[in-house]
Amino acid sequence: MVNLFAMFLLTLLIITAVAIVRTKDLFVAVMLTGIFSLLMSANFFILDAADVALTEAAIGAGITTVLLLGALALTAERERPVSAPRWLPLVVVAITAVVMIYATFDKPRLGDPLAPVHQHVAPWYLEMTPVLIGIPNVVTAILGSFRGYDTLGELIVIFTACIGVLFLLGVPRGEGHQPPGNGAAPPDVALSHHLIPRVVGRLIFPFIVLFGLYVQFHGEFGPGGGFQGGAIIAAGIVLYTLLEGENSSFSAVPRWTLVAMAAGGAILYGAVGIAGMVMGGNFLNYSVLSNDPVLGQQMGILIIEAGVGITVCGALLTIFHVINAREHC
Amino acid sequence: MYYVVSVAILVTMALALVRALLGPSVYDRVLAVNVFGTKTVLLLSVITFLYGRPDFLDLALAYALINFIGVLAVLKYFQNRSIRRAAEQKDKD
Amino acid sequence: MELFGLYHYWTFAVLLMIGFYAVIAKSNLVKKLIGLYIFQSAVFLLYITMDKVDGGTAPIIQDGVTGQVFSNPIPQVLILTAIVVGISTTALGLAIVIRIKEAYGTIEEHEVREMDHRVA
Amino acid sequence: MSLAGHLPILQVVVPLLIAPLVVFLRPRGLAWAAAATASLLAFLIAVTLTGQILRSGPVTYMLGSWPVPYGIELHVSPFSALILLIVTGASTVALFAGRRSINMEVNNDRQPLFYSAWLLALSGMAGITVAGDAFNIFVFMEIASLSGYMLIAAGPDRRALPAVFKYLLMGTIGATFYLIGVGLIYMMTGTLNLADMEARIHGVGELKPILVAAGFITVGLALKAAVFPLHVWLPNSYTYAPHMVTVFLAACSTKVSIFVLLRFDFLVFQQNLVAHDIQFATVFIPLAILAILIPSVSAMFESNLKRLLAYSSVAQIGYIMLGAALVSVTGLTAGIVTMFNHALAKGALFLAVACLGTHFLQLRIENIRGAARHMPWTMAAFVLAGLSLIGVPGTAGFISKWYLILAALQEGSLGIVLVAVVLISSLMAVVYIWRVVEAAYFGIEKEGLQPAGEAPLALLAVTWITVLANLYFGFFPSLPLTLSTEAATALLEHLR
Amino acid sequence: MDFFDIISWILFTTGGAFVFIGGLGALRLPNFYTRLHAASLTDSIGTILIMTAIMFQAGWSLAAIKLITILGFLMLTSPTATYALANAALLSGMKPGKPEYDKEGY
Repeated sequence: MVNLFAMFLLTLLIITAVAIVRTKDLFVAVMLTGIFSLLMSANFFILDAADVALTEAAIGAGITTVLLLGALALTAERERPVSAPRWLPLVVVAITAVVMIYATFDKPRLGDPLAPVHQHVAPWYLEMTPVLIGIPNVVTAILGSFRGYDTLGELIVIFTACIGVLFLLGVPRGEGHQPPGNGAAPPDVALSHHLIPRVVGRLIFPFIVLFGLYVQFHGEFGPGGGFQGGAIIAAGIVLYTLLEGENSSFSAVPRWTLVAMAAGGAILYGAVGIAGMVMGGNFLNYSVLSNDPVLGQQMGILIIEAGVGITVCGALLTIFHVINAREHC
Repeated sequence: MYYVVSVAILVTMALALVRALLGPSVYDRVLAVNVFGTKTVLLLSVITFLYGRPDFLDLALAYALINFIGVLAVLKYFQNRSIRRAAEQKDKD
Repeated sequence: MELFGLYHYWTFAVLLMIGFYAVIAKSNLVKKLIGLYIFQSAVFLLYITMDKVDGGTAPIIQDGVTGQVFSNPIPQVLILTAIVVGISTTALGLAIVIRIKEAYGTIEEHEVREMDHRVA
Repeated sequence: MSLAGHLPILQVVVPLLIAPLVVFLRPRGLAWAAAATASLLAFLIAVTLTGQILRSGPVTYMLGSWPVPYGIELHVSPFSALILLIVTGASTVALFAGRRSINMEVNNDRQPLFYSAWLLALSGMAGITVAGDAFNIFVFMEIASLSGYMLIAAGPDRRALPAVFKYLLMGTIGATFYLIGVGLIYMMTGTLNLADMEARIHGVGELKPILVAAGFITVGLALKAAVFPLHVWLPNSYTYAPHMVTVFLAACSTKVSIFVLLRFDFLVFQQNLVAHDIQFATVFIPLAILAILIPSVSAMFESNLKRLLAYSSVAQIGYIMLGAALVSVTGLTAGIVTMFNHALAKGALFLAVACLGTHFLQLRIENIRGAARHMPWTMAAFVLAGLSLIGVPGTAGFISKWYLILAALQEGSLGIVLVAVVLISSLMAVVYIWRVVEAAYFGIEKEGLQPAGEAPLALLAVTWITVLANLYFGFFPSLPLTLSTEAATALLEHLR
Repeated sequence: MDFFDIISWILFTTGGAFVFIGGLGALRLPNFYTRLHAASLTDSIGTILIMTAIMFQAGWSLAAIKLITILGFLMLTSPTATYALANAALLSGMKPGKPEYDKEGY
């Protein structure tokens, strides 16, 4: 029965995707992207990927929508029609489609416990995580320790995006740009005169941050961890900024603090890795951090998850603020 | 019984999607997205129990939160847009 | 069950194509980025689809419950990473689009190209 | 474990962790100094690592001390050592040469971010090169690409922006294709470790997904490497990037992708897919021939100096693919040694162009007429590096062409055609280099465009060091040749 | 089937019905404000009913507390979102009950 649900959701997913591509109104496309992301994460959840579903919801449906809206405000809202027929893309797409469908023929059946994916490495992780690391969430164990190097890399990826956006948009506008309305850019009017959203927003803001911290530090036991926690806290601060305006948000958390967070989290992660090296193990070996290797692993994972959370939060907020501030400069 | 309510929610999601596709005004679409979001929260809550893993209710909470922030972001966008348009209008006059 | 499994893979293939088409055929730069987002999401679906085991549950071990079958955690770890990579690419792409709009006054690829030809 | 044992990871982590710190170094000299030091450190590590490998064979490193295939493994082979030398060398050379040039093109307050991105690009490429895990390659590929986009977007001309956007789209499609391929292989084998993957594909009965995976990975990486029909992002990106970024990226970014491509195709697919070597050859030999000839023609008619050299880079990638497509030890050696020598030649050429760029805003052939009179050292360097690109005996470029011709001649009648292609394209290279030289030495200066004098001393000195390296490796090619031959033998080991 | 199950059944069924009716209203009613009205009211009551039903199933546990939190959260945010939306539409000049405003571009 759940399978039928999943098929239904997948069908909705395809319809949404087609609609996104067909619509000429970019605002509509952004709204549909939000729906697309929610559908995608519901599907992930049905397929047993709780951590991924949480991340997709927080990052895909939340942050991406906010960023896209920020970009739309700075660019254009409608797509202009192109007259020339585009047969080449269709041919390329068709060839790729045929290749993909060809590949599906020999794929193992979905959910087959004997499929090679479930044979080689995966059982080892499921079996050894309680022994070697001693935390219930196997995803966090792999993410933090067994494949911790990937996670470090990915932290650096989002840090790169953060400094990239800062680099591109942190400068005064070039020549040839005419701000609307006689050079007077629209002032940053927050939603401050909307009384009801503001009261409600203020009421729930602390709970969002609290919930973010819970997700951050509960990651060893349930779905959650640094990415999700960081993204949720970032979303909470985005809410605050939307309600109270850029300035009061900056007086609470200045921009340089955000960049420092983005860099500091990555450095914290690397420092844990180097500590492992100094104390006689390899890079990112947490077992040597404490006399009891299992405790060392748990400590290591806790610290690096904190690093991940700090960087993700700082980087996402920097990106948001830079795009948002561009509108009002 | 979880199935009955899940089906109702799924059908509603489909209806909301149709509304999002039809529009016609942008507010209709935002409304549809909002309805879609709350229905996802409900669906997720139901499925956690269907799967017997109520510890995943955290996800539903996160969705509810994200949904709210999304709607406020859209609202802010509308507001700035109307300011922008007013300014453009003034330019033309 | 067989159909169900294939349906997931076909959805992946169809989404991939839709995204790919948007990236290469659309002229609007923001639309291209949204297409890229769909394109990447399709790949996430491929990975997550392969983690499912019959009768399995999410790979979070519950206290006191024995004999549970768990789905494969590795694709989930990989996709967690890939999602963050995806948002990073989107963010950087949006920043570039905003700069293009400021420098050229348009975000349509063919118009940008025409303006460049006129200069060169 | 002693420090020497940690070298593979230090190679990546040193620039990776210095990069976030550089963001906070406000006075601009400091950011540059930190970046240059980190880059130099990385180069020294690469040199030490190469020595270690030449003495005692490939080095591996387990991250987190987890056993393979459960943890992530780093694997440094002679092939990776060669690529590491190119990457870290190019970065160091460009940084030491380019302070003045970068000051001219990137404004002060953005420089810390710029140098941070530079180090990230460096560590991303180093990370790809030492990785022994398919997914890890993807992650570091994204680090290298994202920081690369940012570096190119730093170009002062607004046309850099559409160029980099195109690069971003094609690069992401390439990376995503790679990810699909890795996913399919993972689906059939259950592992991500490259060595383990190689062993386990043997046991896979149904090969359709593997075949499709091979296709996706090859196309994806070819996109990133700008192999001929997929090169459209490259010319404009290189043209409008800041000069020093062009030096850095032109020398190594595409080569890293080719490195991954060759590793996948030869180690993972070649011995497991039936007749894959023939498929590989039939696809790539014609492509390589087109890739050598068509961009060379484009270069002959191009008047923008940097785009001219960028087209020539695409043609050189054709040489590398041609060598690899012959699927023989000599062919692969030729391909791999071409990577090294082309990096030297093209690095020197772009450095010389950067010297010109300190005085000319528009680097077009008609603008630099008579430049040799005012900048004799720069133009002399350009000529020597150009000779290396053409492949004149006594320069590094000759070694690669010579090996390519040797490899082609082993192929019998087909070889004659290939030799002809190589010779024709070398003649084309003579033509496009000559156009520049002619304008610079014999052209009549345009009014108001005379340069004030030579380029900054640091830039000129480093340019000449690179040019002399071209000559040195032309006369004493043993280091790159040894590494290349070992790499080629290792890649083909399983096919015997 | 015990007592709680019966209550859950009843709540689930009515909740599901409300949710469905709300969806139908959001699709079929003639203009934006009526659609908003239909969707938001049924949204609230449907959420209350379904969440309570699940709570009866969960019993007194951590899950129940989480459910109460979610319910409280939705009760706060969902009407707020509705209000904000209606407000934005009104400010943009879309007058209730006039279908000619019901077109694209608003």
